[in-house]
Amino acid sequence: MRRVSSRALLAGAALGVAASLVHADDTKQEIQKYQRMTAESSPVELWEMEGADLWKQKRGPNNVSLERCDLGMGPGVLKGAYAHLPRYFKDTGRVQDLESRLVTCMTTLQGFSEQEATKRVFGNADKPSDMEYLAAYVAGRSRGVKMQVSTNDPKEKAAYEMGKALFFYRAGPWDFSCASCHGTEGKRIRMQELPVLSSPKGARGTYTTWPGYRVSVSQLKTMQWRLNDCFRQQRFPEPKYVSDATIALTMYMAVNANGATYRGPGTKR
Amino acid sequence: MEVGRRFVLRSASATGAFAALLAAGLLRPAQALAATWNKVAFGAKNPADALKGIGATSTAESKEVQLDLPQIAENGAVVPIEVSSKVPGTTSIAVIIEKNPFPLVAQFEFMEGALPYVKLNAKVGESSAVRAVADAGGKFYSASKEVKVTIGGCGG
Amino acid sequence: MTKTSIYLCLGALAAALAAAQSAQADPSPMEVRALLHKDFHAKGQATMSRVDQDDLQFLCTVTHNKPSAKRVKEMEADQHATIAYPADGKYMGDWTKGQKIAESGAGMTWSDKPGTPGGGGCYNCHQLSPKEESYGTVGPSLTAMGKKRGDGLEVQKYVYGKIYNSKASNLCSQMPRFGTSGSLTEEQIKDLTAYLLDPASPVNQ
Amino acid sequence: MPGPMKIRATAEAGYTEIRVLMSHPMETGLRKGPDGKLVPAHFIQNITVKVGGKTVVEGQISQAISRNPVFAFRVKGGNKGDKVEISWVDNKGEHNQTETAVA
Repeated sequence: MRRVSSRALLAGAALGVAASLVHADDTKQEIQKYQRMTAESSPVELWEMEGADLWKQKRGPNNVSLERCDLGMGPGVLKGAYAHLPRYFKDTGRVQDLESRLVTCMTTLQGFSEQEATKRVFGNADKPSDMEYLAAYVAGRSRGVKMQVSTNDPKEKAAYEMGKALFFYRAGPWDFSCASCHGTEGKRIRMQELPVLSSPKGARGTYTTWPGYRVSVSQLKTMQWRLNDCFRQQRFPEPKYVSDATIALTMYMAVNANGATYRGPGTKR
Repeated sequence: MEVGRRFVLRSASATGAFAALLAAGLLRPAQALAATWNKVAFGAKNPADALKGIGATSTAESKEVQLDLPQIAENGAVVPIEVSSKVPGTTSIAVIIEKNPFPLVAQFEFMEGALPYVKLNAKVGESSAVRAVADAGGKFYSASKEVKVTIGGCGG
Repeated sequence: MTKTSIYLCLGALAAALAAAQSAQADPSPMEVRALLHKDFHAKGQATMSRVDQDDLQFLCTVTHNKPSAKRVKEMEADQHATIAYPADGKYMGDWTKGQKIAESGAGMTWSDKPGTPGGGGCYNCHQLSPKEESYGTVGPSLTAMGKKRGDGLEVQKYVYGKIYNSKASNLCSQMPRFGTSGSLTEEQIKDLTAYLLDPASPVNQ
Repeated sequence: MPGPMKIRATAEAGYTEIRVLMSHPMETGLRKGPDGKLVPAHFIQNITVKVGGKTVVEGQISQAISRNPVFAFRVKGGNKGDKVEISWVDNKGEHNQTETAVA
């Protein structure tokens, strides 16, 4: 009797589990549908358009455009440049990501001071920043290009290793590292299944869609912003814009995404 | 693929450009345009009044009105909604989000070979039924689906 | 929270050296910390001391969250000692307040106003009330916790302690030490305990 | 101030798919700004789509359309090179228009 009832209980429990699994699957499917539909009807291309204008505009004390900016593939070459960043640049002696390199071009070509070039890098919905427009434009010129970020140069390799160490470094009042939210496969934070950026699968899916238009704020956000806001939520102090630490983390994620086709700028919740 | 440019109001000669547009037949006079915005329907605060506002005193549920949207929205600021009507003679489609403060979101009229189809992004304040209403010769057909707006992200 | 100390250096140096030897290219946590000090700046309540690891954070980082059993035992005892149980012996507060704390993910960031009560962000990682569909799965589901475990004093004390310092029973847990780090007040932790255990709480419906 | 606008018109089997992107704040009038005051309503009210000079879609929309609106429409037939024009007017009388050719 006792055995029967416990078996019945078990069966009931198993049914319950099955039902909730089906439900979880539906939820996942509907969220994927949401993501697909918002991406299909995204206004993100408007940022690329504005960026194209800005790229060609004569600006700064030198009154020149950015059209001769060398993003690593030679002066003015945009096609595929983003898919090869970050990379080591001889002229600056640094490993640089897209935003860092754009600052370099604004200072060396256009004659802005570094302070001027980085005065307003994160915009808002009413007034996006020049950097956001430019990042969207340049990144978009790598659409369809395979991610191929090199670690051949010792400085590139060192940036990658530092990025990896930073990714797993736990600190702050909540003991968080990047991996606290982006380190376990198949886990959700609230409704979001956050990508595991230390694995090729997670990094490929995510890195190739940044920068991205966030529907929640109607703004295009850059990778530097993404890292900044992650550190905020990690309860850390603030990373300096285009600092070695942020570029190292970007390097780590970009290398993990190698081999995947770049499909951004993307659309995010 | 052509690229549109911001214009008119950014330039000093806004009035001139506006006149040129009118002359080109691209825009009708502002007053006429304002008159074509259905204040009563868009100002309605409940779905029934919104329907009344567009002349739909009675609607029939119909499978011929096809409504596609995600059942879960990660963010209510953008909920993609796709509607098409297979009801013969459909001349307009309206979208109503029942729990929004002003439920009527849009109404489109189709003519000259336009298919009764529209895709748009709407703000949805809270989990709600979304209703699509097709007008075919003064008869109204509708379909509805629920969308659940969830809380996302780790932030505050 | 105790900050990096001589104790840390003595206790974990061996582990750091071992880690450094196993993968030569790996920068040590000390190098990471130096870079963070160079490339970060204090903002709002987020001071630069936050990038310095305490002994637990250091150990969990260098061992990839898998410290030796011996170290776990020692350090869990240290963590347990940080738990300040309520002087009045009451562990349960108001579950309705607890619900708000569980739902809020605010607190302790550079954009949060210092001194304003933060949240526990519980739903980020746990399922609690079966009615809330937007829940995380990083931590175990806590739905019907009171129903399953009862709301006896021992269970109350356990739950209070777990929220206060999760590391006392799971050293490298991803869950913050809400009491030890000063993120939640005694009253807030009592409210959360009630939210989990009170028979009237939605968690147990 | 109207920002950029973009149309993509593609010939599909039997119809032309028209997709338009618009920059617009689509303020509801119900949202509080940083100063705590309500931000005045500012939203597109009318949209007109023309193909080959003929009006094919007339739309009226509310403040509940998402910021930076995106719409898709379909028109029977259509040939490569046909002119597609889209214009909008908002509640403040601001307006914008752009055109493209079916690709």
